[in-house]
Amino acid sequence: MARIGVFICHCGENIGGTVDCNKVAKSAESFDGVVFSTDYKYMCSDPGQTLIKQAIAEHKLTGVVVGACSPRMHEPTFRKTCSEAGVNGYMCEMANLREHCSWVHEKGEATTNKATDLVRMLVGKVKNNKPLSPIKVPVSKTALVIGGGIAGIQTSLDIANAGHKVVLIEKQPSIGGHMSQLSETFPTLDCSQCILTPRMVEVAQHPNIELITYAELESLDGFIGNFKARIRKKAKSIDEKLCTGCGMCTTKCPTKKIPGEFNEKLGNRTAIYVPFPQAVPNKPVIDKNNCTYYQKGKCRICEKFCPTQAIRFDQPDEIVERSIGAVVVATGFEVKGTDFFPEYGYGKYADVITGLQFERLASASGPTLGEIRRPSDGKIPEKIVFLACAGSRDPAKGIKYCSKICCMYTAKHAMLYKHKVHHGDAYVFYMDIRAAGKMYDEFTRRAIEEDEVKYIRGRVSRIYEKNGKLIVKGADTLLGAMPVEVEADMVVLATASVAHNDAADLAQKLHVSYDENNFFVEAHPKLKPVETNTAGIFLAGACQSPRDIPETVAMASGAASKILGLFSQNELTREPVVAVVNRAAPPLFSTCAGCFMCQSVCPYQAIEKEEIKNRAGETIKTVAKVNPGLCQGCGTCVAFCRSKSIDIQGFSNEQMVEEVFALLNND
Amino acid sequence: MENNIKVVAFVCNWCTYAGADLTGTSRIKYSSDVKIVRFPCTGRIDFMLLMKAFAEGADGIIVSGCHPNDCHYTSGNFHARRRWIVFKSVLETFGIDTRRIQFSWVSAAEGAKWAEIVNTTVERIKELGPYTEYRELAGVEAP
Amino acid sequence: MSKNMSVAVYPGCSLNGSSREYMESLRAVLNALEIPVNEVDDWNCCGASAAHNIDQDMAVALPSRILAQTAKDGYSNLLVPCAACYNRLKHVQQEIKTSPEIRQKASVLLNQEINTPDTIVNILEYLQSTVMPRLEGKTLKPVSKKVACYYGCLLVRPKGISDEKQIEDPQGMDQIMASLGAEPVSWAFKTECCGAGFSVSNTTTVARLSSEILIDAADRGAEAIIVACPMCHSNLDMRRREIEKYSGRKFDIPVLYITQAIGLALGIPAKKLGLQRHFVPVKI
Amino acid sequence: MSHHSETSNSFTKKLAASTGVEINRCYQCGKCSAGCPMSVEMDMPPSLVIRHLQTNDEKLVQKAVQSHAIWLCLSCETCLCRCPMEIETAKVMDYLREEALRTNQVNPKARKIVAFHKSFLSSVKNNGRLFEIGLVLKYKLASGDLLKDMVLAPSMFLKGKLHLWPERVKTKIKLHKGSNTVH
Ligand SMILES: Cc1cc2nc3c(=O)[nH]c(=O)nc-3n(C[C@H](O)[C@H](O)[C@H](O)COP(=O)(O)OP(=O)(O)OC[C@H]3O[C@@H](n4cnc5c(N)ncnc54)[C@H](O)[C@@H]3O)c2cc1C
Ligand SMILES: Cc1cc2nc3c(=O)[nH]c(=O)nc-3n(C[C@H](O)[C@H](O)[C@H](O)COP(=O)(O)OP(=O)(O)OC[C@H]3O[C@@H](n4cnc5c(N)ncnc54)[C@H](O)[C@@H]3O)c2cc1C
Ligand code: SF4
Ligand code: SF4
Ligand code: SF4
Ligand code: SF4
Ligand code: SF4
Ligand code: SF4
Ligand code: SF4
Ligand code: SF4
Repeated sequence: MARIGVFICHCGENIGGTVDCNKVAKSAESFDGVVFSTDYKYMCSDPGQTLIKQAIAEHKLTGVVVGACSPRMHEPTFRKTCSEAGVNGYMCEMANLREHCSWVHEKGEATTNKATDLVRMLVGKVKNNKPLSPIKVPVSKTALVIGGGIAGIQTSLDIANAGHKVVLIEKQPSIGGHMSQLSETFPTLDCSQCILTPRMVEVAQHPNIELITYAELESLDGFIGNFKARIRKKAKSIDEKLCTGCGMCTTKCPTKKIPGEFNEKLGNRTAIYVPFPQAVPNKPVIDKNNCTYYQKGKCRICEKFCPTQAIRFDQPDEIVERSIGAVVVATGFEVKGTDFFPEYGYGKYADVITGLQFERLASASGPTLGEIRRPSDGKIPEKIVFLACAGSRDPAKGIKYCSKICCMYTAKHAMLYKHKVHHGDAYVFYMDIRAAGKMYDEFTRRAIEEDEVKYIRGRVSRIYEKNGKLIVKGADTLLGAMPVEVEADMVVLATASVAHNDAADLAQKLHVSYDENNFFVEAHPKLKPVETNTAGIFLAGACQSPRDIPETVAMASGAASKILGLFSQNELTREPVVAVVNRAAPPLFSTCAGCFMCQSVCPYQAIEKEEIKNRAGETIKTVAKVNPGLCQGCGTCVAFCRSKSIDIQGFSNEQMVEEVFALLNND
Repeated sequence: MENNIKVVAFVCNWCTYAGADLTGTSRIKYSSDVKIVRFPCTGRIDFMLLMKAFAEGADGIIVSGCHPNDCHYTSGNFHARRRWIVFKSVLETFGIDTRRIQFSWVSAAEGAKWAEIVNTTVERIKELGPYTEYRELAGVEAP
Repeated sequence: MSKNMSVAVYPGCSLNGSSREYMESLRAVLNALEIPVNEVDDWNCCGASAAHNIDQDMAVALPSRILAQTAKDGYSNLLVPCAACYNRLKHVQQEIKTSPEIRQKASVLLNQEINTPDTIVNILEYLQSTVMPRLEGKTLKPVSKKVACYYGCLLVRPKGISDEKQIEDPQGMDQIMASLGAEPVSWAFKTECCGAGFSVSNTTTVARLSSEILIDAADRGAEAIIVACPMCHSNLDMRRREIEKYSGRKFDIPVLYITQAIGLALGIPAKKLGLQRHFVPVKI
Repeated sequence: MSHHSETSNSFTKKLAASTGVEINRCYQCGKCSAGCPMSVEMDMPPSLVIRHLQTNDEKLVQKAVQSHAIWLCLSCETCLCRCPMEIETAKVMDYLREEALRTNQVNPKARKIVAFHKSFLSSVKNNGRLFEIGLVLKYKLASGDLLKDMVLAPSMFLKGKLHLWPERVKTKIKLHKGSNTVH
C-alpha cells in the first residue's frame, strides 16, 4: 500500500498570496494513500528539503507529491531530495500550483479548490508510479559545429584544444562569417581581420578539427551522445588535394563582373573565385550559376591554365556521414531591411548603402582600400548621414525587436568616417543610444564629444535625390520635433539583423525550436542560454539573437564547455522515461501481437523485432522490443498499440488514467 | 451547475505545458475551470482516454501540443493530428459532440495564446453546459 | 452588361464644377471606347475634408448616402475619379464594413438602411483594368513628351485601406503614360502633398507645397505634369501665379488629367477634353 | 500631480474608445513630424501633439486642443504611411478639431480655415452638393478675406468652371441627430 506525503509550498507570496496553502495541505490529508501532509514557506530551500527528508523517514513514505512551482523548474531538485532520503526519485511528482494556478487565477476559493484538485491528481498518479533507474548510453566524443563565423571558430578551437574531435561545416567557400567583412571593431577599434585571421588559420591546421566548407547539413538522426550527421559537400569543381591555391584560374577567368558577396556587391569577382584574400581554405570554387561553361557549355579557360590540373567540371555533390556526440549551431545572422523602406531609396540611389557596405568601404582590404568613397562617382562624401534603427523597432515595416549591435556600429562608422575625412560632417539620426556594455557608452560619447558627430534624436521620414545631393528629411524631437533637412552626399542605413531565411529548415532538421523571428530558442532565457530543448544540441552566437563579437565569443566558449562536460563522461545517464513492451511468463511471453504499428510511428527508430525462441531454437513468436538508448519517450507508440502491450515509464496508462480520474472524482 | 464545469487539458510537456508556464510567469489570467495533465507529447495521448474522461465527468477537453514541424519528437503531434481526424469522424458517427474537444497548437512562446484558448473553450463549454448527455449515453451516472 | 456587373461613376462636386474637364475627358474617352457611363443616381457631396475636419456626423453620413445610393441601384463597383472623394469613400466604406456601430450610426443619421458596393476603385485601377486593355490594337497618337506623373497624397492612401502596394513609389500612372508613348521621368515628389483642401483658405501653403513639386518636375525635364485628382490640378494649374510668385520662378509646364492624356492619344479633339478650361495653356 | 496620471477615464482611453487610435504605442520617434508637409508651419508638429496627449495631463491636452497645428493638418496621411507604430494621427487630429469646436477653443489663427470648412458644409447642407460661388461668397464674408481670389473667379467662370446656380440633390439630406447616443 502506497504511503504518500504531500508538501505544499507557499513560494513566499507567489503561491501563498493567492492560494490558501494550509487548507490545501489539510484537504490532502484525506486523499486515498496520503499519510502525511504539510505546508511550508519555501519548499526548495534547505530547510524545506530537510523537512521532506525528515517526513520520509518519520512516516516511512513511499511516494511524494510536492505542490509548488512548475516541474520544469524544480522536479530534479525534489527527485534528488527524495532519493537522498531513500525514496526512488521517480516516486516523486510535482503539482504545478504556481505557474498553472496562483499566477493565473485571482485569489479566492475557486483557486484554492483548483490547487487541491491539482494535488489530488498527482497523488492519483504517484500511487501508480514505479521506481525507475536512469539509463546509461555511450558517447561519441566528436562535436559537430554548424557555421564557421567567429562563434563556430571559437567553439571549435575550445573543444579541439581540450583534445576532442570537431567536424566544422560552413555553407560558404570560406569560414570567417561577418567578422571577416568588418573593418575595425568596437569598442576598441582593433582591426577585425588582424584578430580573426590567425584563428581561421588555426582552425584549418588543427589536428582535431575536420573543416568541411561549401557544405550543409543534410540530416541529423539519433540522440545526445549518438547522433548520425549526414553532410552534403557541394561540388567545388576543383580537386582540393591537387589545388595549390596558386590563383592562376581566378586571374584568367573571363567572367569577371559578378557582384561579389564578400564586398557586399561593391566590387566584382570572377566565376571561379576565392571570396577574399585571407580565405580559409584558400582554394577556389566555381560558381556554377555564373560560369560560362556550366551555363553555355563553352570556356574551360581555368582548366587550361591550372598548372596542377585540379579543375573538375564533372565533380558531383558528395554526402559524408559522421558519428557525432553533440552539436553546436553557430549559423549567425543576416542583415536585411533595405527593402522595408522605399522612402529611403535604397537600390534607387547608389549612395544610400547599408552598414555592412560601409564596413567594406572602411576596410583596408575593401574595394576602395579603406578610403570612404561613395559608390556613385567615387567622390569622398563631405556630408554623411547615418540612420539608426533602419528596419529594427518597426513593427509596421520591419521587425519589432532591437537589433542590438547597430547603435554601436553606427557610432563606430561615424567615428571611422571622421578619422578618415577630417573636414567632413557626420550626422546620426537615432531614437535611443543603446550602448550597455563595458566601455560602450564611453565609446558613443567619444563619437559625440571628441569626434563631433552630430547626433539628432528622431527618425528620418524620407530621402530623395536633388541636384546630386541626398535630401534627408528628419526631425529633431529634442527641439520640439522641429523638421531638419540635411543635404548629404551619402547615407548609411543601420539595417536590421535578422535570422537566416533557412533557419527554420535547419531547426526542423535538428528538432530544436525557433522563435517568431526564426532565431533559435535557448532552453532557458537566463539559466540555460546556450542549451536548446533538445539534449546534446547547443547554440552559439548571433543565430540565437543579434549579438556582438564579445557576447558571441562568450557564448561560443560556454557552448564548448557544456560539450566538454558531456565528453568528460564515457557514458551518459538519461531519464528512464522510455517505452517498454511487456513480457510475461511462457507460453504467452508478451501480449504483443507483433503488428508493429508502433515501429512504423516511432520517430526514433527505437523499436526492434525480437524473436522468441523455444529450447529447440525455433521461433515461436515475434514481438516488439524497445531500444532504450534510442527511445526518447514520446509515447506515440503507446497511443497506437491496440493490445496495450507497450507502455511508457513515468507516463504509463495506469498513471495517466488515475491522474485524470482523480481530477474528475472530486465531489 | 453551469459554473461548475470541468475542462481537462491534455498537453505536451515541451510546447504547451511550457507555454502555460509562460502564461503564469507573464501573470496572464484565465479561467480556473481548466486543469492541465502533462503528457510527454500529444502523440502519447490515447483518444480512448478522452472518452473515459467524458464518462467520468469531464464537460470539455483541450488537447494541445507543439506546432506542426516543431514537435520535440519530430512527428508525435503529426500522428496525433492524423489520429484525431480519423477519431473525430468515429466520434461523430456515435453522436458525440466534438465541439467539446478543442484541438490546438500552443508553443512554449505563446503564453497569451494559451490563456485565450482556455478562456474561449471554457466559454463555449459553459454555453453547452455539463455533458450529461454523454454520461447518460455511456450509461454513467451524472455526478 | 447586367447592372451589378457594371460600374457606377461618382463624379463628386469638383468634377461637376471647377474640374469639369476631368469628367468631360473621362466621358469622352469612355464614349470613344463604347463603355457606358452610369452616374450614381441623385448623388450628393462627400463632405470632402470639411466634414471630417469639423463634423464627424456629416463625415459619416454624406459618404454613406453615396454608397447607399450606389448599392440601391444594384451596382457592386463604384468608380470615384476624384482622389479626395475616393479617399473619403474608401474610409467610410471600410468603417461600415468592419464596424456595426458605424453602420448603425449612418443608418440612424440618414434614416435609411445603409448598404455599400463591394468595391470602390480609383481612376488608376479603373483605367488599368478596363480602359487600357481596350486600347490594345488601336492606333494611338503617341504622347511623345517627358511627363511627371503626380499621384498626390490621397490617391494611394490611406495605408491599409487603399489597394496600392507601392505607396511610396506608385507606378500605375507611369505605366499608363509609358504605354501612350510618353517618357515618365523619375522624380521625387510623386506622392508629396500639394496643399489639397487649402486651395481657398490657405493659399500661401498651397504655393509653398506646390512650388516644391513644380520645381522638382521642372528640374527633371518634365514637359507636362499628369494628375488624377482635381485638387492637385487646381493647385498646380489655377494657383500657378501664386506658385510663381512664391518661388520666383516661371513654369510653363501644363497640368493634364490622365484622362485628357488618354483622350489626346485617342485623337479626341482638345475641346471635347476640356483643355481650353486650363489656366496654364496646353500646347499640343 | 496630474502629469502622467493613468486613470480609467484618462484622455488616452477616451481617445482610443472614440477613434480606435492607441497613442501610447507612439514612442516619439518623430518620423511623422519629419515627413509632415505642414510641420514647418505648425506650432506643435504632429509627434508633439501626440506627446501632449500621452501625458493625460489636462492642461497639456488642452494645449493640443488649442493648437494651430490641428487645423493645419491636411489629412494627407503621410504620417501614418511612414509611422513605425501605425498611429493614425489624422484621425487624432479630426478628434481634436471636433473637441476644439465643441469646447470653443479653436485657435484664433485657424479662424479662416474653420470659416472655410463651415461655409463648405453649410453649402452642402443647403444643397446636398457644393455650390462653389455660394461657398466662396459665404467664406469671404465669414473670413473677412474679401478681395483675395476675386481675381480668379471671373476667369474661372469664363472657363466654364463655375455654376451660376446651385445644383440640388432631389432628396433633401437631413441628419437625424441624437444618433450619438446609439451605442
Ligand atoms: C555592419 C556591422 C558591423 C559590426 N561591427 C561590429 C563590431 O565592431 N564589433 C562587434 O563586436 N561586433 C560587430 N558586429 C557584429 C558581428 O558581426 C557579430 O557579432 C558576429 O559576426 C556574430 O558571429 P556569428 O559567428 O554568430 O555569426 P556570423 O558572423 O553570421 O557567422 C555565421 C557563419 O555560419 C555560416 N552559416 C550560416 N548558415 C549556415 C548553415 N545552414 N550551414 C553551415 N554554415 C552556415 C555563415 O556562412 C557564416 O560563415 C557588426 C555587425 C554588422 C552587421
Ligand atoms: C536592482 C537590481 C535588479 C536586477 N534585476 C534583474 C532582473 O530582473 N533580471 C536579470 O537578469 N538580472 C537582474 N539584475 C542583475 C543580476 O542581479 C546580476 O546579473 C547577477 O546577480 C550577477 O550575478 P553574479 O554572480 O555575477 O554577481 P553577484 O550576484 O553579485 O554575486 C557575487 C557573489 O560573490 C560574493 N563575493 C564578492 N566578493 C567576494 C570575495 N572577494 N570572495 C568571496 N566571495 C565574494 C558576493 O558576496 C556574492 O554572493 C538586477 C540587479 C539589480 C541590482
Ligand atoms: S519550490 Fe518552487 S514554488 Fe516553492 S519556493 Fe521553491 S521556487 Fe517557489
Ligand atoms: S589554378 Fe589550379 S591550382 Fe591554382 S588555384 Fe586554380 S585550381 Fe588551384
Ligand atoms: S569555365 Fe567557368 S570558371 Fe572556368 S574560366 Fe570559364 S567561366 Fe571561369
Ligand atoms: S541597437 Fe540601436 S540602432 Fe540598433 S535597433 Fe537597437 S536602438 Fe536601433
Ligand atoms: S503496437 Fe503493440 S502489439 Fe503491435 S507490435 Fe507494437 S507493442 Fe506489439
Ligand atoms: S516512446 Fe515509443 S515511439 Fe516514442 S521514441 Fe520511444 S519507442 Fe519510439
Ligand atoms: S511616427 Fe508614429 S511613433 Fe513616431 S512619433 Fe509619429 S506617431 Fe509616434
Ligand atoms: S495627415 Fe496631417 S499630421 Fe499627418 S502628415 Fe499629413 S498634414 Fe501632417
